[in-house]
Amino acid sequence: MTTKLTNAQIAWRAAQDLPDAAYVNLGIGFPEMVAKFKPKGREVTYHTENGILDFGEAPPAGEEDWDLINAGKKAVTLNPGASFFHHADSFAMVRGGHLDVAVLGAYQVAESGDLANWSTGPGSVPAVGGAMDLVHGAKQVWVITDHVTKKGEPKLVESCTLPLTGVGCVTRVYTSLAVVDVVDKRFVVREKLASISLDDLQAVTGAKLAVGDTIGELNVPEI
Amino acid sequence: MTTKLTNAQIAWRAAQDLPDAAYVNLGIGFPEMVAKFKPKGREVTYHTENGILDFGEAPPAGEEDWDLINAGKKAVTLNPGASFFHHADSFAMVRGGHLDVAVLGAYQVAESGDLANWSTGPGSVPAVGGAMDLVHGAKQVWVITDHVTKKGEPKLVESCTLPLTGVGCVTRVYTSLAVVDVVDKRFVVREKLASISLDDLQAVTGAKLAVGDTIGELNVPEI
Amino acid sequence: MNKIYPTLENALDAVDDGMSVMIGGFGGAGAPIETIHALVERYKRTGSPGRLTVINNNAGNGAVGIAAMIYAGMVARMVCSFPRSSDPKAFTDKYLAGEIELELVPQGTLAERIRAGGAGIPAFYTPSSFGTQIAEGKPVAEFEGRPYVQERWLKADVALIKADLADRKGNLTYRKAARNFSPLMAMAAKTTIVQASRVVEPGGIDPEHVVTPGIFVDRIVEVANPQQEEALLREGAK
Amino acid sequence: MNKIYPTLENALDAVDDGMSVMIGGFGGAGAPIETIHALVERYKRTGSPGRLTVINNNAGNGAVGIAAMIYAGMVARMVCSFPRSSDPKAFTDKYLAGEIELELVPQGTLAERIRAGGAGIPAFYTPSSFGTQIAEGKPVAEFEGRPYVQERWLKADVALIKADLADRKGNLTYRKAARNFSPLMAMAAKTTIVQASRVVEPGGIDPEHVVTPGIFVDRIVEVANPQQEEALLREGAK
Repeated sequence: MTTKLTNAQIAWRAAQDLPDAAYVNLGIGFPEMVAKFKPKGREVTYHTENGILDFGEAPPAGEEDWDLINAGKKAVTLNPGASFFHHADSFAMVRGGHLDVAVLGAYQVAESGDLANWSTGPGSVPAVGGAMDLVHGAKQVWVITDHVTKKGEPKLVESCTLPLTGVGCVTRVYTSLAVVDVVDKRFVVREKLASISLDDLQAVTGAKLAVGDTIGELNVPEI
Repeated sequence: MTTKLTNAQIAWRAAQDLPDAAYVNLGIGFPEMVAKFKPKGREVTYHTENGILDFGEAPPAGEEDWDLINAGKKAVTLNPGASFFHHADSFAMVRGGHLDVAVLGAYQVAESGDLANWSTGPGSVPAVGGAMDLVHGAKQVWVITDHVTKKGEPKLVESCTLPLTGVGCVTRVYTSLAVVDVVDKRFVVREKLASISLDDLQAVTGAKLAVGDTIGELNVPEI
Repeated sequence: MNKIYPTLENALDAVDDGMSVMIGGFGGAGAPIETIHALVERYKRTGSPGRLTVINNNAGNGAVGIAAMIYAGMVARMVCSFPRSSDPKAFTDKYLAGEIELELVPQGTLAERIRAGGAGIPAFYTPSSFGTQIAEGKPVAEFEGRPYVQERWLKADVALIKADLADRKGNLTYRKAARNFSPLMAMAAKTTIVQASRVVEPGGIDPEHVVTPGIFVDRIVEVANPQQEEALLREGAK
Repeated sequence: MNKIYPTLENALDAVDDGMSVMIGGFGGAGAPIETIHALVERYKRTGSPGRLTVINNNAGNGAVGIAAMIYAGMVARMVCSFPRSSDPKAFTDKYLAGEIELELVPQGTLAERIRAGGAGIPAFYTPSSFGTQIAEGKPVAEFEGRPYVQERWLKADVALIKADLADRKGNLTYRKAARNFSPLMAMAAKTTIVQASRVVEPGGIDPEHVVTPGIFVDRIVEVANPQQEEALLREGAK
C-alpha cells in the first residue's frame, strides 16, 4: 500500500485537475513535471514568464535552440499557435488575471494561504524570480510539495516562519499524503492516502485540518 | 512690408527650427502644415499618436487606405522604415520623453508656459484628444498661432482664462508677429517682424515681453 | 481549444444590458463595423443590450458604427478622448440634450488605463492633465520634484475588436494603423470578441509576428472583406 | 539619420564610470555577448567604465557575459530578480564578501518598472510582494478592497541590447524568446546601444513586424553570427 507519493505521483495528481483549455504556468523545477502527466484529450496552453505562450516539450538532445527556453532556462519547442512577447506583456498575463492556474513549489504554506518558497533566510543569495508575481493574478494557485520537510517538520503550518512569497494566495496544496484546499483561512482535506488515518495526517501537519463533506481517497498510479 | 504672417508663413518659420534627425509630433489641423516646410536635407521622423512612426505625405486622391491614417484621421503614406504600434506604446513615446518636438495650436499661452487649447468653456462638447499627453514628455513644446484672436484679443497672456491643457509646458511660441520663448516664467522675444515696433508688439500682448541679448528680424518668404 | 464562433450573433450573446463595452478603432481604422451592426440589429429586434457604457477613442461619426449604436439608443455613457468627428451629430445631440453621459479622458491616459486594467495595475501616475479640469478630484503626488496625477485602471465586460488574421487559439494580427487600442482592449475585457478578416490554422501566424496572444481572446468570428467605417462614410452610408 | 556605428568600441564610448546599465537577455537568450565583452576589454585596458550598476534579470552565469563583468570588477551593484544560475560563482562570491550590492526585484515588477521608466510613468501599484520583505518601506494602498505596493520607475543611462534585424533608423526585431526584457530596456535608457545580427535597409522590416520602433534606439553595430551565452557555457568557455 502506498504510504507516501513520489514527486512524480504528486505531479500526476495535480495534473489530473488541469482544466481543458486552461492557461497554465508551471514554476521552475518540480512543478515543470506536471506537464508530463496532463490527461490526454485536454488542451492546456503553457505560459513561461520569459515570453512564450504555447511552448511544447524539450527538443531532443543536440537540437536545442538556446534562444528558445523556458523560465528555468531549459530548451523547449513551440506548438503551432505559439507566440513570443516581451516581459512586460508576459507579466501582464500573470498579474492581469489571465492565467487559470499557476503551480509552484513551497517551503511552507500557512492555513491563511500564505506561501513561503523563495528564501530560506539570511546567509544565502536571495532570488525571487517570478514567484511573487505568479502568486497574484492566476485564478488558482496550486502548491505541490512533500507533506513534510526532509527533517520531518510540517510544511503546512499555522503561519509561515520563512520569508513570505505572497499573502493569502494559495488555493490548493497537493502533498505526498493529501490534497488540501485553503478555504476561509483553513486547511480543508479533500483527499488523503488510504494508508494514513486523519489523526496521523494531522500529526504531521502544523495547523488544524478541517474536513469537508467527505474525504476522497488519494489514488495515484505507479509511475 | 509684411505686417502679419499668414498661417503658412508661421508654419514655415517653425519648420526652420526642426532639428535634423528629430522625432516630431504635429498636432491636428494647422500644425500639420509645418511638415510641408521642413528644410531640405534635414531628416525628420513624424509620430502620430494613433500608432505610426515615420509616415509620409498624403496619398493621391482616390488612393487612400483608411486603415493608414494620422491622428487627424487623414490618409497618409509610409516612409521606408516606418513602424506600427498600439496606443499604449505610442503614448509611451510621448510621455516617456522620446519626442524631440511637439507642435500644437493654442487659444492662449501664459508667460508661465501654461497652455489652453482644448476647450472654449461650457456649452460645447469637450474634446481633448492627445494634447494633454503631448504637452508633457516632448523635449520641446512649440505653439504656432496668430498673435491675437479674431477679435483682436491677446493670445499671449499673464495667465490663461480658458481651461488649461497643461501647466508650464510651452517652450516656444511662433506667432504671426514674433518668435517668443518661455524662459523662467517670462516671455522673451527672439524675433519680430521689422514692420512692428517692440512697443506695438507689447501692446497686442497680454503679458510683459522681455528681451534677450538681441531681437532678430522675423524673415519669412512669400508663400 | 476552439475559439471560433459560427456567427456574430452567437459570439455576441455575451453582451448584456448595462455592460461596459470597449470597442477597438481610432476613427474608422479598426472599427469592427459588422460586429457593432450585429449588436445594433439585436437591440432593435429585442431591446437588448441597452444602457451600455461604450469605451472608444471617439464617439461615433455619421450614422454607422458607434454612431448607429447611439442613434439606436443603446448607449448610456461614453468614455472617450475626442467626441468630435467630421459628422458628430449622433453624439452631440444626445449629449447636449443630457441623454448620454460623457467621461472625457486624455488619449494617452485612456490607453494607459486600459493597459493597466489588462495588466493588473490598479493605479498609476501620469503627468498628463496635472493642473487641469480633468485632474479635479484625483490624487496628486510629487516624484523627483514634478507633480503627477493618479489614474485608475479601466476594465470592461466585453471588448469588440477587428483583427486581420486570427487562429482558433485566439492569436491576432492587425492591419496597419487599425491596431491602435485593440491589443489593449483585448487584455482589459472579461470577454474579448473578435471579428477577423481571415482565420488561419494555428502556426499560420509567425510566433514573432503575433500582436495579440491568444490568452487575451475569447471568441472569434470570421468576417471576410469587412467594411471600413471611413470608406462607408465617404460613400454616404446611413 | 544613420544610427549605424562601425564598431562596438565606437558605440560603447557612451558608457562611463558609475553609470547604470540595463543589459538585455534572460539567461543566455538575448544576452549581447560581444557588446559586453567589448566593454570588459575596454575596462581591462583602461580601468573604465567601472562602478557600474547593472540591471538584468540574472546576475551572470559561468565566466562569460555579465559574469565576466563581475569577475573584472566593473560592477558595483546588481538589480535583478534571480541572481542564481547553473554556475553563479562570479556573483555569489562577491556578494557574500560584501563586494557587490544587490537590489532584488520580483521579475514582473522589474519588467513593469523598466516599462514605466520608458513610458513616463513615475510610479504604479502592483499586488506583487505585498506583505513580504521586498515591500518593506514601500507605500501601500488599497484599491477595491485589495492591498497593493507602490513601485517606482526604473531608468538607466545606457541599455545594451541584442537584436536580430535592425535598420539604420533603429527599428528592431528579436529572435524567438531572446526578446524578453530588451524592448523595455530600449525604452528606458538614455542611450540604447544595439548589436544586431543583420542590418537591413529601411523598409526591410515589415512595419507591422517591428518590435522596437527606431525612436527607442540610438546606436547600432552589426555583429553577424553572434555568440550565444548558453552555448558558450556548454562549450566550457572561460
